[in-house]
Amino acid sequence: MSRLNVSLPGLEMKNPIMPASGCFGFGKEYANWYDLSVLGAVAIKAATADPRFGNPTPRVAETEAGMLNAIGLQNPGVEKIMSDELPALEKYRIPIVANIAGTTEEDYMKTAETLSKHPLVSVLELNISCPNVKEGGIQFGVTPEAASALTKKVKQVSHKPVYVKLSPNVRDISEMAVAVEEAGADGLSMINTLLGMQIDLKSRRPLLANKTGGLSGPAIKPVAIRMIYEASQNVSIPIIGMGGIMTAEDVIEMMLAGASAVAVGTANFSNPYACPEIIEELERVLDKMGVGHITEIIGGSWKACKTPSLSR
Amino acid sequence: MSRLNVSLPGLEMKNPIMPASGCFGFGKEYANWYDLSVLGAVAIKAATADPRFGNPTPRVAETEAGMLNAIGLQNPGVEKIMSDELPALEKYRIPIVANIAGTTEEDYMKTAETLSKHPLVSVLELNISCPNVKEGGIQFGVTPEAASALTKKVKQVSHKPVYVKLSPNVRDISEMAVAVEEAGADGLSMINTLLGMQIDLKSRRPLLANKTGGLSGPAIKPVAIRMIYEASQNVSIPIIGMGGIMTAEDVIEMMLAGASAVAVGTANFSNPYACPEIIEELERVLDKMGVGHITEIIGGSWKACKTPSLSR
Amino acid sequence: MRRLNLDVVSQSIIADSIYELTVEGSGVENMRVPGQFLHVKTGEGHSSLLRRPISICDVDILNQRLTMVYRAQGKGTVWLSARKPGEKVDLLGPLGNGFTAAQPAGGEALLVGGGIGVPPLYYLGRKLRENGVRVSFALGFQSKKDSFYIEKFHELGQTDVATADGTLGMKGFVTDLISDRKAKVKPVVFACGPSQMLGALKDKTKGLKAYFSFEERMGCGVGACFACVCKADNKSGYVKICSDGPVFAKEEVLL
Amino acid sequence: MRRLNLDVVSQSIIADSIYELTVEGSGVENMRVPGQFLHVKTGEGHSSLLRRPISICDVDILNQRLTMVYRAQGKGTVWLSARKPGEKVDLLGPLGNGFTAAQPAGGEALLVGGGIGVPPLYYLGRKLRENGVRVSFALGFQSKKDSFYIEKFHELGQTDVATADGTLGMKGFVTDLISDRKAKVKPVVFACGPSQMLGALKDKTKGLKAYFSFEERMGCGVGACFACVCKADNKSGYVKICSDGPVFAKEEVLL
Ligand SMILES: Cc1cc2nc3c(=O)[nH]c(=O)nc-3n(C[C@H](O)[C@H](O)[C@H](O)COP(=O)(O)OP(=O)(O)OC[C@H]3O[C@@H](n4cnc5c(N)ncnc54)[C@H](O)[C@@H]3O)c2cc1C
Ligand SMILES: Cc1cc2nc3c(=O)[nH]c(=O)nc-3n(C[C@H](O)[C@H](O)[C@H](O)COP(=O)(O)OP(=O)(O)OC[C@H]3O[C@@H](n4cnc5c(N)ncnc54)[C@H](O)[C@@H]3O)c2cc1C
Ligand SMILES: Cc1cc2nc3c(=O)[nH]c(=O)nc-3n(C[C@H](O)[C@H](O)[C@H](O)COP(=O)(O)O)c2cc1C
Ligand SMILES: Cc1cc2nc3c(=O)[nH]c(=O)nc-3n(C[C@H](O)[C@H](O)[C@H](O)COP(=O)(O)O)c2cc1C
Ligand code: FES
Ligand code: FES
Repeated sequence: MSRLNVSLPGLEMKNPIMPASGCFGFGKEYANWYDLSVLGAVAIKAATADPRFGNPTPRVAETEAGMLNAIGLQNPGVEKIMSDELPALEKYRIPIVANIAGTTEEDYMKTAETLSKHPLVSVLELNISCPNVKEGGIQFGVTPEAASALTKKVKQVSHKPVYVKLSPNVRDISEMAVAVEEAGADGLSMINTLLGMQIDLKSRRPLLANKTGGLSGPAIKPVAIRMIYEASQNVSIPIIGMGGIMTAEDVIEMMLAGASAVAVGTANFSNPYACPEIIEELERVLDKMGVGHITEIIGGSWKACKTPSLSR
Repeated sequence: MSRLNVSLPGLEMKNPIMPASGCFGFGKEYANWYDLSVLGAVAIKAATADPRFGNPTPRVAETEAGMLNAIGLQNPGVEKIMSDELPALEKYRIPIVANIAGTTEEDYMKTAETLSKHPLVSVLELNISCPNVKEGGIQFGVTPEAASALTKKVKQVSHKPVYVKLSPNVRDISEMAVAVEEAGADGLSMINTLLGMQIDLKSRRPLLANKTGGLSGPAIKPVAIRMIYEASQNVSIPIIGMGGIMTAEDVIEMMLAGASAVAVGTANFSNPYACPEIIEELERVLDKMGVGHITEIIGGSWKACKTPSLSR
Repeated sequence: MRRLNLDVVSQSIIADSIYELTVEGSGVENMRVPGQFLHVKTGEGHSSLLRRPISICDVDILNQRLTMVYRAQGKGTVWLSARKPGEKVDLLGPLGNGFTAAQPAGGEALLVGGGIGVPPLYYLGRKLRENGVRVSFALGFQSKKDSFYIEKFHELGQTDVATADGTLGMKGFVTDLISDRKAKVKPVVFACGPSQMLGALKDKTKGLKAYFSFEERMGCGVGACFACVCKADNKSGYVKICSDGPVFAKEEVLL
Repeated sequence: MRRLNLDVVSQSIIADSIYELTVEGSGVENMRVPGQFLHVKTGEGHSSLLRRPISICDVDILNQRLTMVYRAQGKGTVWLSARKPGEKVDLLGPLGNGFTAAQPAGGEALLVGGGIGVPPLYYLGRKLRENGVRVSFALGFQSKKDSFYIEKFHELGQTDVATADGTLGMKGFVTDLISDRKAKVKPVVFACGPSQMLGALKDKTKGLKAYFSFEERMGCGVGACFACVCKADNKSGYVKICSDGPVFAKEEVLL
């Protein structure tokens, strides 16, 4: 397995694959399907300071090669997560990426401080794409100023490295990436979902109760690849890439674009064994490509070639 | 056919379907496949002041339920378009939407003035997603200020109604829509393509010679629906909707979101008969929904119901 | 709870847009609880990312055969209805918690189904009868052309039918069928159907033990994504239909 | 130029990842020009939006049968390779301009193909022979396991083969095969293959009439989208491979 390990701030991963936040709960359900210790890491569902019930249903819809979700950050709150959920993950001995969300800076800071103290939490992942109630419904994730300010605040209180999860619903992703890097982020996660909608022809209304939802799945992969390609050339902190990964080839493509590790979200729903199957396949694809160690391909689409590439 | 006609500034269409700009050339190729007079209108390929050769190849790539293109606005220039291309469309007696592009405000103005004088041109469609060389590579389409300024300039010189084609690569689509409405636009076209990329695993480089390309097709439909839903509630000018339309149901969904007519792009490649087949199907779908006239459904997802909707 | 790749044995249309699909293969022998469901992959490649929840309609444990009855309505179920012998169906199952609780041993059960909620009641009815329970059925459909399995239910017990347009059985709703019977025998009620039906039934079954199977749009189907959450009268304030249910005591889920 | 929905007659694997697919039905009778191509829909639904350009390899006009030979490499061609008799293939065709110009009546033709560029030369060779032209072939493959149709070409005329690894015929490139022959008989050259091969061949065929079939990624396949444009030595400065070609006089397209 030594050709698959990657090393990011706070994350020593034996392979670059983790389930994406919100698509894997706190791990226990998929632990019924396979041994989670095969994973490179696990990103758990967003934690908020207080418990949240989330949005009314329907919360999901299917689109061509994608899906919309508007779960609304349902979670039992940071305290319950630490007492009831995290301990069950200890036995797998894999790094834990704790995703946090909130509606005010204070929210985020409280959750970040508390959660980052937990010994099982390896790093924080700041989900900055939620509506910011205080600033009148604007999201932290769509202006560099708000994202930078929030990152600074969270860095002040966090005891662990902080990854900032970028929203793709912006004009200039590099600007966002640079802003949070300068604010002290240890890494980036990208991309979160694209804002989308589906209208039900029968009711003639938006299908999701929340009206809009986040688009994920293979449909958005070209957008993710483009954004990771752009951002990775403008920052020197590592990127956890995500958006539409279904296969080992998708992992390679995203790492060539500039990701140092990847997260697999929607694919888990289509195939509960998605993560372990991708991990297994990775070796085969690297062999076919003649790559010695997976880290050699990170940013390979824009870096000068380290290993000779195959001719077309 | 009287239940399908829609009426927009400068566009009296017997049905709401037009092929989208850039996906139908200047019409003559698809005229070998069917009689173009069945179309509601036709949007022709972007015209620029001078001839343009466009980007190196490969110019297209396939993605899940979508495609990337980086044609680079290849066209013979506005003069040749008027002399060699437009006359051949006269016999179909359908409105012509003349798409224009450029890299400076002067470019746009020159093309707009010339083309809008041509008797066969019904309206102009301002493609504002091209790089603005003067302002240092920023696109007119991604800041409200630049879009508004350009719209004003073009309105001053145009002899025909002006539709502004919005880019989805923005943070706030309503802000863009409102800006161009205030600048005098007679209508909106939306959405243009999402910026995306594909990396070829063999060469380990971006597959498109231009590196990035525009993502179109069903993959982006949820984004288009969401943006049209938002924009249409914030402006009072009509919207020509586009982005992933493949079927008559997609047309209905987009009109429910707020479009007054629609354009069909990528679908033409998958099926050269896409437009006439969708037009034929529309009647059947309206029957199933119990809709008398298609205009009744425009914005139906957010307006108070005019016709009773079926129960789920 | 496994991923199974089953062989299509037969596919037939048994009512207007209603298909009966039988598949077989290893793993089916674990499908012993009526009311559990399957999460079925539809379409090729990545076109349909979300699986479709379909109830277990009947199981032949000995021959490892599983039957689903479903309506071909949208993209996924229409695809499923085109599967033919020689092809495979990829499904997760058995998922969720079925009609396990409070089987009225030796007693009386009333099974109430509406439309495409009817299928799981067949397996449940068979199982209850095997356990010596007297079962009767109240089934509701839109119209005669939508009805199915009536004869098969008759073989298990008294079966009353209501249709919205009166083309079969009584004209009206399924809830209209149960008024007097419940007074007499105090059956345990098991129901599956649209939420309006369940809402009406909740009132109609006051004083009776009743277990309802609920529907909600699903993402993962295994309890991880929180797509299928409904408010509930319990400690956490909610249940996940996919993993806590789909069957609950009627009082637990707040409709 | 129509959209055809043809029945699969047979599908077989004839070399490493190389399939021969025969389809039949109305519309095939129009496919009379070698070098024209088909634009083939692959995948179900909207998963694959772009059709795949595949050359006409052979046509049986009388029986309305059409044969394609292609390599299953990516998503679309792998899907195509799984089509079986009883299924349909949706294609547009015939598209483009084939090897029409300058058939050397009564003369001599040299057909040069590389890899998956070989198939259209079979139909061309057959047609030329029918017209009384003497044909010979120079075919290049990576390796013996990638080679196909050698026997069938032999039946039409002298056939020399080169493989990159020397496992069949001469070790080397297809261009190495033609040096001396061209000196003797001054054939008209028809070629199809990767662009490196065509580039080399351009030099090797100095002084000879030569027509090359070019490849480019396509969108529409019918001349409307400008995806397949190449620089050319003509008035407009470019050609569209799909509708102006894919076959051009070797001087016209600037490689
Ligand atoms: C526990 C459970 C058991 C079920 N058992 C049966 C059964 O035995 N027979 C049967 O015909 N139907 C059953 N259904 C309903 C069935 O899941 C839907 O009819 C089906 O998912 C619709 O898919 P589609 O491809 O036709 O529609 P599409 O419109 O293509 O579906 C799009 C998405 O919406 C979801 N969806 C659409 N309608 C429903 C619905 N009513 N409930 C849940 N999700 C929906 C789909 O699963 C998919 O994710 C059951 C539902 C649940 C929750
Ligand atoms: C005029 C013409 C005739 C051809 N004739 C044949 C033939 O007879 N037999 C044969 O095996 N191949 C032929 N090819 C090449 C064939 O089109 C590609 O191999 C095929 O499109 C690859 O599709 P895929 O699904 O395997 O790959 P994918 O990677 O899934 O394809 C993705 C996209 O890229 C395009 N693409 C990928 N490779 C090529 C290529 N080499 N040329 C053009 N487009 C490509 C596909 O069409 C599709 O749009 C021909 C190409 C052209 C232009
Ligand atoms: C059902 C669902 C719930 C999600 N919840 C969260 C979340 O709580 N926090 C977060 O940062 N991202 C969340 N995401 C976004 C994913 O982590 C991921 O960024 C996105 O889905 C793109 O990856 P994918 O295409 O592989 O799914 C969620 C996505 C889905 C589909
Ligand atoms: C090959 C191609 C070329 C295009 N060229 C243009 C263009 O010249 N001008 C323009 O405004 N939009 C252009 N577009 C965008 C389309 O008009 C349309 O907005 C977009 O493709 C979304 O619609 P679709 O998903 O139906 O294709 C082009 C799209 C494609 C696929
Ligand atoms: S469907 Fe994911 S939790 Fe129920
Ligand atoms: S592929 Fe569209 S012009 Fe050639």
